[in-house]
Amino acid sequence: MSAIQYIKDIYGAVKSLLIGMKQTGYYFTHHKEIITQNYPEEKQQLAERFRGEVVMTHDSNNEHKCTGCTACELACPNGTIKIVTKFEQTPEGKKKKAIDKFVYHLELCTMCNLCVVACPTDAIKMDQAFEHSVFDRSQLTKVLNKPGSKIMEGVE
Amino acid sequence: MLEEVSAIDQGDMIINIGPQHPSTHGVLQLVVTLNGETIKKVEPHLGFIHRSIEKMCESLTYRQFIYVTSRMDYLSSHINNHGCALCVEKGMQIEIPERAKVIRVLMDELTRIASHELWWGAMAMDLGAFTPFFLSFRERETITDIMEDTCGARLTMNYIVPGGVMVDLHPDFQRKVKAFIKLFREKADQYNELVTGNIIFQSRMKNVGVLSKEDAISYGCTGPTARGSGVNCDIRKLYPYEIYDQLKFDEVIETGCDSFSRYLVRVKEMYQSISIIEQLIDNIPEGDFQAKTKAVLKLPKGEFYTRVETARGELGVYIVSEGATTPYRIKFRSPGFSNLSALNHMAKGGKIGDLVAMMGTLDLVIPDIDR
Amino acid sequence: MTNEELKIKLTEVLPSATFEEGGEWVNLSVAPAEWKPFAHQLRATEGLDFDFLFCVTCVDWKTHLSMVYHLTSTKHRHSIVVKSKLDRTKPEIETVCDIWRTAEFHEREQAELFGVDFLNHPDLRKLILTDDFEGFPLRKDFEDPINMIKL
Amino acid sequence: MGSASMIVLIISAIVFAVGGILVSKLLFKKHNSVVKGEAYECGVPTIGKSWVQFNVGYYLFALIFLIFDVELVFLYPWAVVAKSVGWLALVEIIIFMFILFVGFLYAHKKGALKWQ
Amino acid sequence: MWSLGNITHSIDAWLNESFNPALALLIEFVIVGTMAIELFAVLGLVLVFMERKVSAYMQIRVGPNRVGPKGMFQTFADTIKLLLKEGLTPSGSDKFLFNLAPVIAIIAAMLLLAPIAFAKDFQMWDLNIGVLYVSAISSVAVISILMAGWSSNNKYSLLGAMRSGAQIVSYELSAGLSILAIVVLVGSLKMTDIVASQETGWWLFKGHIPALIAFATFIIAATAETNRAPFDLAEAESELTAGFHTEYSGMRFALFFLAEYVNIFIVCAIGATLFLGGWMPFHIGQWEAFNHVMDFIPSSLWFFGKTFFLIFLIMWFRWTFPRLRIDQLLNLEWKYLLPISMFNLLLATAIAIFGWHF
Repeated sequence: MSAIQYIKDIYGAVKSLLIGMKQTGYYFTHHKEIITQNYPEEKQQLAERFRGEVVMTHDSNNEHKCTGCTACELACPNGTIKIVTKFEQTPEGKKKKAIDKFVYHLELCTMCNLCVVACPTDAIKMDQAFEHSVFDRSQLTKVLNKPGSKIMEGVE
Repeated sequence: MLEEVSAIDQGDMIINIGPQHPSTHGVLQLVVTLNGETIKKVEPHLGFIHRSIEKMCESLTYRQFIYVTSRMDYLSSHINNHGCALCVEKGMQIEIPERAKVIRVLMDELTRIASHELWWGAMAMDLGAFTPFFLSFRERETITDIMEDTCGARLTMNYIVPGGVMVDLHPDFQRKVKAFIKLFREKADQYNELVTGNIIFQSRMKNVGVLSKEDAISYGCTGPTARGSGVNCDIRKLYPYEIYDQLKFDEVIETGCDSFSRYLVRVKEMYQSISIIEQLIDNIPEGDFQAKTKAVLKLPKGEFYTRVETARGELGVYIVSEGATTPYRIKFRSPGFSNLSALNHMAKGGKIGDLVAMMGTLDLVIPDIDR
Repeated sequence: MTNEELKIKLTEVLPSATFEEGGEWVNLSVAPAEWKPFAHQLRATEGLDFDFLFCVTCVDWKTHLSMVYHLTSTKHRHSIVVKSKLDRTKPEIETVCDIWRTAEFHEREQAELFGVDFLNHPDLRKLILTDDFEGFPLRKDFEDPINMIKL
Repeated sequence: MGSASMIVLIISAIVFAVGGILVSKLLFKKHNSVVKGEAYECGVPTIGKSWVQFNVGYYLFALIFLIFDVELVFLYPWAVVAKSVGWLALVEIIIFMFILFVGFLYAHKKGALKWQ
Repeated sequence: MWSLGNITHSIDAWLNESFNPALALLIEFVIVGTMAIELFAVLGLVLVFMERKVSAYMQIRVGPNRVGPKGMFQTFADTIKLLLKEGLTPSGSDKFLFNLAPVIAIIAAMLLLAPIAFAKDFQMWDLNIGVLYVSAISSVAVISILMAGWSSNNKYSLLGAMRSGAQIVSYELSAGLSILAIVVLVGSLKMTDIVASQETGWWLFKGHIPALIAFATFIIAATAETNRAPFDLAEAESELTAGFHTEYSGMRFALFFLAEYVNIFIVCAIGATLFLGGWMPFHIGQWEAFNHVMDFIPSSLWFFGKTFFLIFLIMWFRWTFPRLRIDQLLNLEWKYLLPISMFNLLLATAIAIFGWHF
């Protein structure tokens, strides 16, 4: 190793290190580059398509669109959805199948959206809620149809 | 076990790197035989998170099994899904619309950049520099935001369905991607100053983990790992799928065969991906985003193999179908598994610090290896 | 090289090979006993040069097991699929990990998931499963004692 | 305050360190278990002994250090008087350093400073 | 003018008036001891907080901001957490050495406080071989690391300790040589003399090139001797999980942690004393007015300001650079730093003898 090469090596090394320090020094002095969000105070606006959990839409008359066809149950890869059906008396006296309980296991759900795609009546959709942590796992098993809700008129 | 005892008698030290170790990025166990600081042997022990995805897929329908594959190589989950969907489409002979093809490729490349960004930060952290990790996450975050807008999820998007994509692009997509390209071009050069040019980084990576071209082929390495050894193995070039044959991009090949060339391949690949995105972003054709498919997919009897280029290398999807709604046997040829097998060969004679650098440049994602 | 030319060439190398129709690649079956010398020739023969073993799979056909090797040549860019039927009760086949080193890991994986015995494999310990694991999980008759899906 | 400060500092260091450990001992309740006592090795049992014969690489450096450190100790008194002695001190040290540097180059050529 | 020196003198005088000399001395000892412990505690709290904030701003984060205003009390909360943690002793370890190691680390750090001039006339022990004392005591620290690594019965710890041993003994040479360059210029090992010699200007400015080179080598060697990144091989967390203190938990870990930070403070304080004039205000030659304004700032502020500047520099290194490999680390010392600092010493001697400095 010649002496000139030796000095050149040192010069190059020091230069590359100083360039690196310039970068971190830039960020140290430019506080507006900070990207931290203080989570509970500053909540990020979630995307409208964000998939947080499955919900069933109810209108103001407490009516939903679910016919209990179990398309979503079949589409689900994890066995997240269990539909319990019952027979209801229609005004004409006919017996009609309707849902009793739409059981949704949030703890098994991977938010893959396949159930929403499979639903023929758009009864369920994905909601943006993401703060799902609870102390007891059983609270993650939800019944999506609200108590006393009925199927909407005209949905087959 | 006997072998290990005899090694100890020779004054060697056997040390476990993993399963709970900061540099294995997951639960990988490496049993390392050391002589002083010099590595004599590295023996990977896998399976800490083996979920037998192949067995699981045997009981899922062709629509359902795609989402499971997001959990394999979770950093390029979209590309995994892509490979699976391609295999199903090949079997069903579904022709997918142009728009869906372009969207898929765009998302593939965004995923690749996101994956490489994370690798870049993690790699720097393996070598002891913390700051690049946070910096790289900023760009990655921008990409995941774009993903979230369109796909509804940030990491395991499950955006691809057989026949196209699940939903159409978000109206903001083009604007945001363009903003990202601008940000990326600006910041990536800074990062090269901070990391690539740094003398310590270079000396840590140069002539470390040398894997010759022949060895790379013999060990079945693919992706940037093999391309760093001068093997041209980019599936996008060799066996183009979707619209890759119409795009202008270079297959990045470095012939240094060491960690630094693997590093350079990944860094340069990010620029190539950006150029692919630039070519496509203004030319997304109008039309359907999904082909009409039957409600229940049934692959004909036979065997189907497709491969895609994930961020880590070649992902092969091999479906054996018996004509039912579920695959009879499915095999994922994951890139990480083969790449890992070369680790012992590379690590011999290096130091512990080198091992960390090597694992960093192999870009191991443990669920991808374990499946 | 087109598939037809490849077939002719392969028949020269191994006359007893049987070809399967369909698929994008040449599909051929060999007997397990013939596999090892055939593999050597695949790797070494001029014009074939299969140097890249990219996938090693085993399929459980309930009556028998079948090993599937996907090979390609980085020089000529042609690929073949080699299959070999194994006896289900005593599946044995020679290892090829001295020809393609990637086979070492892939064979270990298939060995523990399907119970295939790769003869002369240098290190056929369990790679993924625990050392005391019983059974071969990817076989069709394997019943998992803990099944998460059937809650 | 003189050399007594050493004693004061040693005592206060011991008070600080031992006191800290004792205070923390009072504050937690000890739970004994075998697993807690195991050496940490990424969550798997240790293979072999940890107290092993170690590679000589580290010790070579310690030896060379010894030689140079003695030299360094010689330099301290010289450094104090160098200015008052004048140019003779410079000549002396050049000779001293030259001999040392030759030794250093010899060690370097022999590969003693190379991590094997 | 308000100064720490006057306060100590008046306390001393008052004590001697009120009590008999022996008791007064004892009370002084107690005061000094308590102050040393307090300095330790405060330094630990401040430096850890500073490190967190510096790293946060360099990494586009805000850092701790929950406990207290702007997260000021975060380290305080952490200390309480560490106090409440159970200190485990691995069953296979050498228990005596294992418990002794953190105490030694603290003693070594504490002893180094003695010759440091914190302000004008504010120094515990102005011994005439101050610099030599510092070099001597600072090598004790490596013993505690070796002890901790060896006694833990853990392979990571052992590797970390061995690395640290090789590293610290190597870097002590160039640290010593760079200090010697200043000693030659001053002609004394006494801290007060060194500070006094810089009244007309700091050695960094008036010592020409040799002082600059010596300063650079000193900073590098100081970073290495305190086991800081990029030389933190003894605790390289991506290789050895936590290196020599892998097995330490609770208060024993806290003591190591504290000793590390206090050591940083001390080497920076020594660096500030040698190269930046210690508590001496910034003076420029004949500018009387300017010098007078500078004199108005208390000497303790000057000292702490310079020290914290050097600490910031060392932190800046840590959050920018990756870690070196062990052989590269030793290469750097034996191939570059040692020959350079030897040559530099000759240069400094020539400058000192022929009086070429300002």
